[in-house]
Amino acid sequence: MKKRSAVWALLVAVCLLAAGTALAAGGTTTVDTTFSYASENTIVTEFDPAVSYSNEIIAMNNVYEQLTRYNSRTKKVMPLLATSWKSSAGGKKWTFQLRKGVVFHTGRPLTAQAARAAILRTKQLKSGAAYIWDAVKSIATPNAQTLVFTLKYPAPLDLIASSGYAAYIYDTKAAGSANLHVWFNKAHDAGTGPYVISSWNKGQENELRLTAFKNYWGGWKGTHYTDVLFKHVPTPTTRAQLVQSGGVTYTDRLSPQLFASMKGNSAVKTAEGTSFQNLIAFLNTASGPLKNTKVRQAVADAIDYKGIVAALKGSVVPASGFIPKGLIGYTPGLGYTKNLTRAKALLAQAGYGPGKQALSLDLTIANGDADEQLVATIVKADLAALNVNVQVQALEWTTQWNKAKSKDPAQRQDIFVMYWWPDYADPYSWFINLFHSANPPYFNLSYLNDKAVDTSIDKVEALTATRRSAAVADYNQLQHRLISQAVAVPLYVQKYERVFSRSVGGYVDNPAYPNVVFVYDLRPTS
Amino acid sequence: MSDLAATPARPRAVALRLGHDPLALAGAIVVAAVMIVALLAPAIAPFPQDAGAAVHPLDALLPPSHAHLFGTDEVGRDIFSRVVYGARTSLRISLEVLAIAALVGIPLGAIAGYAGGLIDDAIMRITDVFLAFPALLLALALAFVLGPSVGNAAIAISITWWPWYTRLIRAQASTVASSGYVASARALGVSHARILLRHVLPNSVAPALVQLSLDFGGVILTAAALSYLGLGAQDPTPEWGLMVSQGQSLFTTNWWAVTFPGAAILLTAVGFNLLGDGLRTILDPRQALRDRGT
Amino acid sequence: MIEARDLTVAFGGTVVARVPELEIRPGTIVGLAGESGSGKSMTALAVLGLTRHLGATLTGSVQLDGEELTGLSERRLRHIRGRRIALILQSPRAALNPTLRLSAFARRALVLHGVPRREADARLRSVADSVLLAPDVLERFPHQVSGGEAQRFAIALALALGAEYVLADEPTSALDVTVQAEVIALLRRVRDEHGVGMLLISHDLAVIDNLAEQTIVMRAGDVVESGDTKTVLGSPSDPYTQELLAAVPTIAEGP
Amino acid sequence: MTRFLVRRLAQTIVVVFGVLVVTFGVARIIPGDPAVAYAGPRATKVELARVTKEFGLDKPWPVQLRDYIWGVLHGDWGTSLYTRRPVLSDLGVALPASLELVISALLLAAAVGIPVGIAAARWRGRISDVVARLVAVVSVSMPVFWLALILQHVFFQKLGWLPVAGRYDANLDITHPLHVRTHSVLVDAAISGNWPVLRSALVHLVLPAAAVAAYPAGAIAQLTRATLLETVAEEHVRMARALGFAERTVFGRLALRPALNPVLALVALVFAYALVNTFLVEAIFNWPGLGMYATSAIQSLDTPAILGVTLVVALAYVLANLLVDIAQSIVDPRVRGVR
Repeated sequence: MKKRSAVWALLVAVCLLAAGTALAAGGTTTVDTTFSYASENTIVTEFDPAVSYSNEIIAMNNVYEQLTRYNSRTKKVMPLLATSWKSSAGGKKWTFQLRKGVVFHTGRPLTAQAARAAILRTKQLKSGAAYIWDAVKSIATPNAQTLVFTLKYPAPLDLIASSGYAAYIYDTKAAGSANLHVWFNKAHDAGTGPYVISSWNKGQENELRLTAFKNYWGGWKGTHYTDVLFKHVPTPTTRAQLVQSGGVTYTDRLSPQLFASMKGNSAVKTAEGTSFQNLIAFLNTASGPLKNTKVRQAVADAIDYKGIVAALKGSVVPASGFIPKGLIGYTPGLGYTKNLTRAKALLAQAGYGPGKQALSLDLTIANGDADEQLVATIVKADLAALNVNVQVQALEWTTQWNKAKSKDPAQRQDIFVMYWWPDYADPYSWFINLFHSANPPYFNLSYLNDKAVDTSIDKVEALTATRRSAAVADYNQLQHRLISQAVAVPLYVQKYERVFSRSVGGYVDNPAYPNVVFVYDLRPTS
Repeated sequence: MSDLAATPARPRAVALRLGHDPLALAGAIVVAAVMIVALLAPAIAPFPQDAGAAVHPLDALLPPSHAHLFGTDEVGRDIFSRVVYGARTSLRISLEVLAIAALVGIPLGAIAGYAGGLIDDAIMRITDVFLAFPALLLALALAFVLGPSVGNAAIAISITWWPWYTRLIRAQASTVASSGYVASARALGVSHARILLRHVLPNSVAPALVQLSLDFGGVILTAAALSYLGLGAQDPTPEWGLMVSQGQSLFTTNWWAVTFPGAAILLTAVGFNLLGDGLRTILDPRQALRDRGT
Repeated sequence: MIEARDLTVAFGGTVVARVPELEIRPGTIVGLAGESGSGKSMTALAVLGLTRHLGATLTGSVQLDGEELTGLSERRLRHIRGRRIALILQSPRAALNPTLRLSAFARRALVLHGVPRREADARLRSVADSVLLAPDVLERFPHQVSGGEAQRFAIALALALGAEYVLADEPTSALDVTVQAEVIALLRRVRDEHGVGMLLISHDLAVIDNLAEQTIVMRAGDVVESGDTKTVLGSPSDPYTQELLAAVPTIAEGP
Repeated sequence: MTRFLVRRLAQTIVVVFGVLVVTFGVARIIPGDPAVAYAGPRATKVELARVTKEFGLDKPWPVQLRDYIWGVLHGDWGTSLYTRRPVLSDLGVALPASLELVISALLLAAAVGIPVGIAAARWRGRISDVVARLVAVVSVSMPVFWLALILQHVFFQKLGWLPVAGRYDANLDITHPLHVRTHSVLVDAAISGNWPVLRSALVHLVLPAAAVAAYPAGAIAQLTRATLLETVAEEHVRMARALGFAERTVFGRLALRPALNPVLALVALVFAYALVNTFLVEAIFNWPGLGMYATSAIQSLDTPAILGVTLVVALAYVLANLLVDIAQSIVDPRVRGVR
């Protein structure tokens, strides 16, 4: 070969040489104190702890803390920023004692006045999960360590205060005179948690990095992870290979097949568990062909629920009603089953079905979620058999949500598929958010406007604190009504399937905080 | 400059000479096989309904077996049947795209080459503009406007494909236009249109025929790429690119969901490219000259 | 002396050139006449062993001063090509590498045949002067020089390499008349002053008559007549040669 | 030379103007009121009116076209609905990553394609020619996304030689933080002499570059073989052989240089094709280039971002064409008159 191409060959050789040496260098592993979390979605859409209501929960719960924390295993509320609390006056007055020696990341000490200011600001902003504080009439701070809540109606405030959303305690004076919301969204934080935000670059693979907060009240004795890195890795196979090769410490949901293949792999540990997260298809009761109840019921009867659960290969369990097992109000035997003959009859009455007028529905799912794509494929096939053509559109979450909330009903989808999980371990969140009427729509994406349902929802939370059995009866009756009207269709309850590096010690999955890993509680081993 | 435009050789002679080049012969065989599979899809596919809307979730992801030659996909559909019907989708897209591209591109090229001057320049600049737009980005816009589908993907590809033919034909047409017999025809007062139709086009079309055969592979690859990105075929249409995209997350655990559709794309594209190369050496004497090295 | 015996060049089965006997002595010019496609060029390439590159098969013997060339290895043959036997082609500018300046191309050829770099430039310039080539012409690219200049450069290069024999394949056919005369004069000087033996291939009998002492006439690959130019062109015995002569509008008088 | 450059530049400007007009046209036909898309569905009437005026959406379209082109030339490519940042600054981050991938892919393709092309031409008709032609045809016919998955599966999953994805090792961010200047990791690491990051970046580049390089390598090999055979049949090669030059030199310097001219032209065509191929490869290797930016823009119906990507890819193609024309006149003096 000639001199020129010899030069080219040399160039390629250099590349390969670099490959070799890099691998050798990568070999030596000291105890890696960075916990890297590979997430399917982008991490942060909102930094303001009062408003945050999306995927950033997995980071926020390592930066901010609540008054209390719910332990899903023991089903009890544990102390966190509050060391003790008691309720009086029939559950309408709650007194919390704050932990001493706690400092915000801004340096200011945690006082009752600061906590009160945080909760009131969250309540006033009225977005995200702020509704959880609706029961609160007023908050008093007799001294720097004591918070006294007066409620409009009895409510389980200790449980509410443990919520994964809108219950963070933060320093409202963090931005001084500047606008706090804008200050937060410049990737700043004012929490009390074990980690501080150290860098954020949107759209990059290594999107968010947290680093240890030196004077965290829990202290840093023993071995802890000093850094937390959140990576956006959309492709499931890439995430699986990263966790297997030690490229990342932890990955969120993989496809059922990938998870099954990981179980036998010695390089990783796996953990499975039930969750409070279910996949629901909301049928548009306000506009479009599904406005007709018969058509909705036909759609609900046409779906092959058993087939969906089978195709997801053990990563999900069949749903029964809207409340997952493990929460009060769970009603066994309330699930749909495929009933083709009834579906055909109902469609015929509405003038659709095989041999009659074709029906076209559009169904939206979140892009990049393999399970939702699979469900859409099966639903589309099931309905195609009934001369119903389902147009599937996979969109970015915020776009899918904005489309559903658009002012012009014609723009809204017929079937909206999304996951739901409670803000705190209580069924109330499904009903107040998903089925209570609200204008303009927020999460009530069946656009249901049913007075009886609304009044029943309004009184059930208070009942939970006072007469629990009455609350359970209400939830039961509510679910029967919603299912018979085919307002929405619960498809399945997800099982959490965790895969993480063998070097992670002390991992406990807490379904009350979906996909959240409390990194401080873990012990890195070599 | 002697007139190098090849008069299209008789088909029998072409087939004869194809036989001599082993690679071209292999290409012809593969292409014939793909066409037969596409034509006789209903007969060949064991589960024709799996190419449509049928799903069998209980049989999801079975490995290749006697019953399912290529195994089943994540909703239990027989992959072999879908790959067979996929041949139909791919050939249909290629025919659609190349027909549009040839019908628009060739006449424009002939006019540009024949007219020369300002018209030529204008047409060529427009061609350059369209060449600057990759098919993918136009498919993106179309997917917005009309929603992603096989048809819209075909339109997007043809919008960015016709310029190649304009460029190809223009070069050929300008040589034909400058040759003696065109000048004499014009001297006899023959109208521009007749000259274009009777003289310029027939003598410029040969390279386009060669390019058409080569482009079949190219269009199939581009269409598969668009479907892979979700801008082309939508479920349940059996399209190879879409099948690779759907099976992608299963690659490490269930290899067959991705391997067979991808192999089908590769095999078909190789077939058309080999056949195209073979045709080129026969229809384009200059290339033949090059190959013989005299 | 170059001696070829029973030389045949064939592509696959078909023979394109068969020369029973060819002798080129130093200081003499052998003319090789015939219509295009009569195998004239193939004969020249056969002498240099270049038919192999075209995929042709060569039989018969070619001797240079008694040394058999057909059996030589490619490496040994390359020492002879250019250094002892040079080739001049029909379209002079096309025969020069388009991406190299004339001087650069010449320098590579001279260095290839062992001429030290410093001496190569000097030797080329002196020979260039002898063929009336201005130094600045040497610094140009082939497409920037005239046909005549390119042909003169080719001849200069042959001389610079010290070639004893030159195989000229239609050296003047692509040139217009005035330049043709210059090149013919130059070829005569190369024969007379440098004692170079030459094979002059042309379909133009006037050029052959002008320069060549001996002449061979070929038709469709076969030699139909050979001998002194005066007898072959003066009173041809073979009917084909007579036809050729009749076709030439004017016959230049002999030297 | 300058006359040729001026004419070529004029043509480029006309084409760029054409590209701008077409992009603007495409923007107009995309449904959905940009103001609503930007202001958000819950925006009040007043808010919508303000955004409409600010975006100038109420003016007649020729005026809007003029403003659009004026804006583009002054760096105002609109604001992305998804990242809420100016599209141009987003592209400033995404384009270097894609360019880094495309250019290294093209270099790899040339380093492999040209020698294969030479070998095929040199031993024409023999086994190595048939094999080379077959390998070239397979690489040209390879669906790049499928190849990427296979490369990742073989070289990472099975052999573990190369990293699975990303641009460089994440924990280097702590030990050897990279000073970002151009958003091209290779360039930034080289400038700041950050060898560990450079080495890791090179290693992470191998698989994605190989996937993108498949098509160009095959195309370059095929064309090199064809043009080389054509050049070798010309008179000047017969003369070179008659002067005693060895085949090695003939197929190298003497014939290759003139044969490279069409290969250079091919590089421009293949550049655009390769740039689009990175769209298919980036998601698989988690490479934050134009592809990832475009895919997220598609899913969030982010029109300004889509137009930004369309424009930058089109301009990159036009620029590549111009650069190739200039390179051609340097490589081959016959092309446009000598320097």
